[in-house]
Amino acid sequence: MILIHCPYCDEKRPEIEFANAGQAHIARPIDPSGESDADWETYLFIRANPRGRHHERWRHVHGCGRFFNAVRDTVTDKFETTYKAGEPRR
Amino acid sequence: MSEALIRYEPVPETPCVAAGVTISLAGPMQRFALRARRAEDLETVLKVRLPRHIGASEAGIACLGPDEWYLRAEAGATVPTDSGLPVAITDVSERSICLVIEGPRAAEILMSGCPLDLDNFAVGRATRTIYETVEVIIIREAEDRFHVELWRSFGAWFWIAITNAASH
Amino acid sequence: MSGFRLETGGRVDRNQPVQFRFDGTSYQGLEGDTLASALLANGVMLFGRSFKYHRPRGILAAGSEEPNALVSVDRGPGRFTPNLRATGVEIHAGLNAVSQNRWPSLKADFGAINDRLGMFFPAGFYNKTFMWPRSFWDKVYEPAIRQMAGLGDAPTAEDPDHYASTYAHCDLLIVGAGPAGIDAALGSMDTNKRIILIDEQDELGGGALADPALWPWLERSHKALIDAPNVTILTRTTAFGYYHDNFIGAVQRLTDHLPKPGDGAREKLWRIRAGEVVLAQGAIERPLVFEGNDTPGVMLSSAAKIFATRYGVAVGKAVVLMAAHDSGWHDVFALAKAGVGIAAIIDVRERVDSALMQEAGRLGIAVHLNHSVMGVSGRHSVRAVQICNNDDYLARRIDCDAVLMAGGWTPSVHLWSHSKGSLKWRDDLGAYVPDQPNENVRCVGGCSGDWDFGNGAVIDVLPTPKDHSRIKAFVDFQNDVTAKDIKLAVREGFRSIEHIKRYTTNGMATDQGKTSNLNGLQIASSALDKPVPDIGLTSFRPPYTPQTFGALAGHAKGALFQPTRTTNIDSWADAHGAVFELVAQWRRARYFPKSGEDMHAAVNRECVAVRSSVGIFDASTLGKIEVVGPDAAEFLNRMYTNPWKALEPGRCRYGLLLKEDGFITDDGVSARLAPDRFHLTTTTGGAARVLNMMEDYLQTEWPDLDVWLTSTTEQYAVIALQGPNARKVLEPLVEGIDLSAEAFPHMAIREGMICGIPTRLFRVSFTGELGFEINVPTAYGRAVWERLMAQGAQYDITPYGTEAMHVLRAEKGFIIVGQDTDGTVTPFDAGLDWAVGKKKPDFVGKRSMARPDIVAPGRKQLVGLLTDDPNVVLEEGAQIVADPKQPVPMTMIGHVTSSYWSETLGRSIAFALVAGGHEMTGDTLHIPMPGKTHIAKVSGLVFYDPEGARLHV
Amino acid sequence: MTRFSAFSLFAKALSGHQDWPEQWPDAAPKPAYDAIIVGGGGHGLGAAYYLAKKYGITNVAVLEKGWIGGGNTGRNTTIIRSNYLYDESAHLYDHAVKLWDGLSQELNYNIMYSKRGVMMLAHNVHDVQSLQRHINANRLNGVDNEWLTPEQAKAYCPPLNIAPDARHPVLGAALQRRGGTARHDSVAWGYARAAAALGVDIIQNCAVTGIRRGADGAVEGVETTRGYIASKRVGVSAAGNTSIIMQMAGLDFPLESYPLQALVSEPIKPTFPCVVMSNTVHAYMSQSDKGELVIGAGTDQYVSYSQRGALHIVEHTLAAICEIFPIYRRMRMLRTWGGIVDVTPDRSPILGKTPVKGLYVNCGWGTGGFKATPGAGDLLAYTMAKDEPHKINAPFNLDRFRNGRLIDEAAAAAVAH
Repeated sequence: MILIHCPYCDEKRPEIEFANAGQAHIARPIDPSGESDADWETYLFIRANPRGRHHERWRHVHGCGRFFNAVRDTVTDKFETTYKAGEPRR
Repeated sequence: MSEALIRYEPVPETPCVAAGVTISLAGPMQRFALRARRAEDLETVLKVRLPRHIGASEAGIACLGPDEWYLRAEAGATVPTDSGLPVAITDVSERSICLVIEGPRAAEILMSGCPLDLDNFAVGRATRTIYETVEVIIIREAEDRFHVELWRSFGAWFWIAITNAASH
Repeated sequence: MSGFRLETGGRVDRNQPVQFRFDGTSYQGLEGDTLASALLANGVMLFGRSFKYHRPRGILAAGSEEPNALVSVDRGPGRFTPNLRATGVEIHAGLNAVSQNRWPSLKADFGAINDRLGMFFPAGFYNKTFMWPRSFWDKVYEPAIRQMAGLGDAPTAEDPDHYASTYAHCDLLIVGAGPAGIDAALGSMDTNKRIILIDEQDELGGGALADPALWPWLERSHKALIDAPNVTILTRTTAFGYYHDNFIGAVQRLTDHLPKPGDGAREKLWRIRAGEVVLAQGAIERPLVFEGNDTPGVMLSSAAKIFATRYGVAVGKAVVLMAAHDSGWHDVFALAKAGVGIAAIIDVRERVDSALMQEAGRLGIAVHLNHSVMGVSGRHSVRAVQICNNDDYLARRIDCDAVLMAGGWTPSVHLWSHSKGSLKWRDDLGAYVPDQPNENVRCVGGCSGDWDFGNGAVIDVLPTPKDHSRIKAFVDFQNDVTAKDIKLAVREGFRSIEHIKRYTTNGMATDQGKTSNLNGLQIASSALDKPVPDIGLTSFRPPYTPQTFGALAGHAKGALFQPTRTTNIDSWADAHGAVFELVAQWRRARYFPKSGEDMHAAVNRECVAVRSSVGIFDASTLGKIEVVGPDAAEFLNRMYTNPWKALEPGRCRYGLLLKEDGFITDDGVSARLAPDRFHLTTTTGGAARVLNMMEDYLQTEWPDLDVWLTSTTEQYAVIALQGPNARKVLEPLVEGIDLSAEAFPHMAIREGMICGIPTRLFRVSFTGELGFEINVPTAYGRAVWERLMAQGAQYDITPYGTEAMHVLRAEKGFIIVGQDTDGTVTPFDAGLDWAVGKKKPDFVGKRSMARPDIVAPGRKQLVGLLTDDPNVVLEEGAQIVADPKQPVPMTMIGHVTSSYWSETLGRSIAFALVAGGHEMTGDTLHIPMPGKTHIAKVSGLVFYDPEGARLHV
Repeated sequence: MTRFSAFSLFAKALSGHQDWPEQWPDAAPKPAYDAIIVGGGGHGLGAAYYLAKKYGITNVAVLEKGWIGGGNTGRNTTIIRSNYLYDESAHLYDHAVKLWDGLSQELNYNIMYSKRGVMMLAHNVHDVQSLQRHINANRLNGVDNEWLTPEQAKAYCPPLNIAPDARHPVLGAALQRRGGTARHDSVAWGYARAAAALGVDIIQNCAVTGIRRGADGAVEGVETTRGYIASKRVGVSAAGNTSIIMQMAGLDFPLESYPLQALVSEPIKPTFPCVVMSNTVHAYMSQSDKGELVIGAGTDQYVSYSQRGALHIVEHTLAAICEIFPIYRRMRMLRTWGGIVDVTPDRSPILGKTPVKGLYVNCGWGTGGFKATPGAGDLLAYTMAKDEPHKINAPFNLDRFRNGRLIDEAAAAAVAH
């Protein structure tokens, strides 16, 4: 059970308080109707799935309730950093 | 007429007494979920001071998140719910029950299913967390007394789980 | 010396005899004995039979690495446990142990024929045969293989014991309470650190327990640690797994060693989060590989020392040591001093430390350097060994009744490896030792490769004049893997150590290769002519030793397995004979049978009651979300398919929610209480999912909106009052709300009082009748329900369950998300075009509905289905075809999603998803079922009161 | 190739098994091949075998970064079944089941396909509806799958707890009698040996580091840790690593890789006669020929290549097992391990061509890849040989994520109201 630093609570809390919410920094297009089928597919389904440095979202669902971003190494499972939603990509 | 209506609770009203710990159901109380971008707006509406740090609780108000507070007051207490300010005040008085876990083994018993380090959980701290798979709000009222708030429908399960842990 | 129990010595209590049974024979041991030491003391050498060849086996080790001596222990009904290591079973009065994998008896085992035929069962033999004739595999070969395999028997009755679990936190966790672990604990004892000290044995000490000289120190240390308030000592506890971020799983055995199980937990799972971890797990001695090394009486030298010094038991009266390492010599010296007869010391090395030679001489022990054991006489016990000179193979015989193996040492790096710490190979030790840590952890003592056992030679197989391809020299004792099996694997092209392991099963037995991995590596290394590090190391994975399912499941048993959520009204339904169904986490009343009624009869009665008078239904499980803030309407407008901004306070609206992929995920009727306050409802199963989805969009896509979401599912008990007489029942109990049709129309909400408590009263209907949904504070749900029952008695008010609710809504053509939709259905497929805001530029899922396949013709669409035979109620899930005559595989054009008998209509009705269904009204379709193909015609969805006259009264 | 048989085993025994040849030669890469398969698991080795056997392309290399069968082939719970709901899935998996039958004889390698029957439990009214929809669809698709009452289910699998007061009572079950298990390592080795005998090079410890494309964008070959290898046909069958390899060709894929744990008990005498799966309780179990109870656990919630699962997953899995089979509470967990599973948005595989000419892919099998091994191998081989998908795998293309024609078995199971 990994420990995750919640940037809002500013402490490390156990994984079972959190829900992973997939890849980070995939913004919903402002005007979806203007998107091509290909662009829409990319938004919906295409994922980086890197071996190594990965930007992902978590929600401290059984805590402060906030979604936030994290950079984690998918090979070691170690977090590099976590930061609040809306902050620039790290 | 309301006094004629019986309340039905999901857990026994007689406390569970085990070695070093007593588990009992707290009486009815008023509960409000408070949400706002700026704490000041809520303070203006409620005329009370709000704790600013997540996990802090003062005068019955716990800060659970950056824009979320949890107010508990004695039964019958009311607060203004409508205001011109961008705040959300929602009555959740009957959403939860509160179990009082008291005694020298209180923290130990809670840690049977709660993954937090409650030895290092200061008096006055409050947080939403989890007991095995059930979400709870834990408030440390005193060195040897915790309040555990959980949604009613989970009450029966939680009662068996926590009293089991207490009896071992 | 009486039997094999030494006159003096050991930590057993000689004043506490203990009676126990093994294979039906009664024996006497002493308090403090393990089953292994007690049986050895009684001269028992034969403990079990090996996995594949059914060879007689004795004791190899004295600890949890034991591969041979597996027994079953029977503590009565439901308390039968197979595959326990005799070296770990503490004896107690009444202990009843039996040997395994033998028939009819341990001494005369029929399966031993496998040993004679061993030459036909090399590694991987099963891949090479049992293929012809083909039909024999299922019927003959496989059942036979399975019957031969397996060790002990399976339990056959439910385990009456229960198990506990807990989380624990500490600053310092020490695994292993041998000298190194104890020193680590003593060293930090006076800090303010919270320390947990774990050891798998019944008392602290580890290796020190076999060294009487250390006992006084051990006693002092033990007392100091017990007195320290910041130290928690967990004995009989195995740290079995090392997980992310210093999270360690450990199981504590609480009752197995007691004469009676008692009613406390049998085992307790400790889930420990540690600041720092110190691993002090020690090292395990390696066997030597030679023909006959599995004969009962051949064991690790360190084990013999433990039996003598800790348990006061001699493993033999004339003992031979076969050494490749100094440690064996020291063990034998200790044995000699304890009064065990030593026949000889044989060492594969040409020379050893002169001090060892002198001590051997002083004790009058014959020594044969540069010699090896080439054979062992005796089948059920050792009678003699043949040894030979390593150079000229000159052989001689030495009579003896036990052979000790000192093959060097293997650090126990299991947990270190779980934690993903790296390992480095040390040629001098012939072993892997910890290198770089991956967590805040360090290794001390034996498991770090740091010990004072002296030196040794690293060898794969002892020299022998015999043909290696003909002898059975064992590497993995339990799985019967021999040196020649490993060489065969290499010969057949298996070069990776993982391949060799899987092909030969070396290291895959219940001891997880604790005594076999390194010897296997050495043999493979020679066969491949590659240094060990080049052929890799099989990865260690939890658990360190096998742990019970019960302990890992913890307290999650029976009612505690998963919460069953119940409403405030559930207790009333229970008291009134409701039959329940489980929906998501909830239990809901499905129907309320009167005496003699089956479900069909009860549901018919309940439906008729609602249509003709009034019914009452517990709708509390519906999800509820309070949406509050200036941007509430804007937010809902973006989430739901239909428009929300124009909805007036006091009015309700049906909301349809899609996932971004355009498919229906939830629906519900919601009300606007005030310009900035909505009361949403969701499906029972969707409540949590919908709230999370809405929070996601709100927090990450539209953080600018001033609106907040609060779950109010459990704030309100919800009672649906449905039927022409609903208003009459309600009226006398309500204050402050005008219930008249004019003042309180369909799809409206009012706030007021009922029975003196506040209520949010919805006028809505999922039945097509005049209906109300009464929201009251949860704790009063049952009380209000009972008032309504009393008030409705004059109208024969009828409680109905989910089944009748399903029928009533189907008669009206209302869908149920999750039953009539399945995650691949769009609003158009479901005939809900009317609920999609045509003018809205965007809402969640809108763009996906424009994708090529979603706008293509021929999609499955929801339609009504009326069977030609009105008495036929189709099976839900039945498949639909256009042409019933076609051969299998048939082309299926749809399936039945909902199907009921409608008492009101006097016929069956059904919904179905049918390809192009919306254009097929009136068409005839076929539903092929076993034995009969049903015929039905496509219809609209609304079967009853299509103009909705009954609603607006 | 020495033919395996009781006779050859007997003959070799007399010579102390000294002269068994290598089951497959440890080949070194040649400069060029007619076809390259990336990934030496069951699927990839199967594809190489069928390319050589059915489609006459024998100048084939299988490139494995580690040791063959070391990925998910050797890390799964070996369940075989084909009772899927949608026509596309049913046809895909039943194609595999038909090939499983008789595979031991075809490969002259006993892969121990055991038709023990796969039973799926229904615990609530919604499960019952869902399983009956499966049974009806399977029947019309010619796939065997039958309904059992709780008593019939208990008769078929005596350890099953059918007490009506259980937290998740058993309301019935769907049984596919042709379903069962096979010996996972043997499948990889059997295909390797048979493919090598037909001329296929099996190259281990050879990791692909790049994909070289020509001016026209078509594949020309692959860069590897053992040098460049040319081929105009490259099939990628590298579960857990597909995204990384596809990115070498400039393709982003609709995949995410999650850790999946499984575990076995200590071996015991025969006690569990079939395979039982429960989606509601999240547990599935069978007993291996060796006597171990083989148990599938869940996936962790985050993307990871660490093959290191979490303890709470195992806790929940064993709690579920003890709930359905209470007699096993005293059994002991012997070994746990982790695999990496590629998961697509609709949890169905991608098997066919890619936008890059000459590059073919077989991925996204999630937790269900083993059962499809022979079928996936055969269909990947067909697609590579003909440069077009077989009609069975045609629906499992990449385009479906663009046009919305998803094949979503999990969604079809839906959620209760």
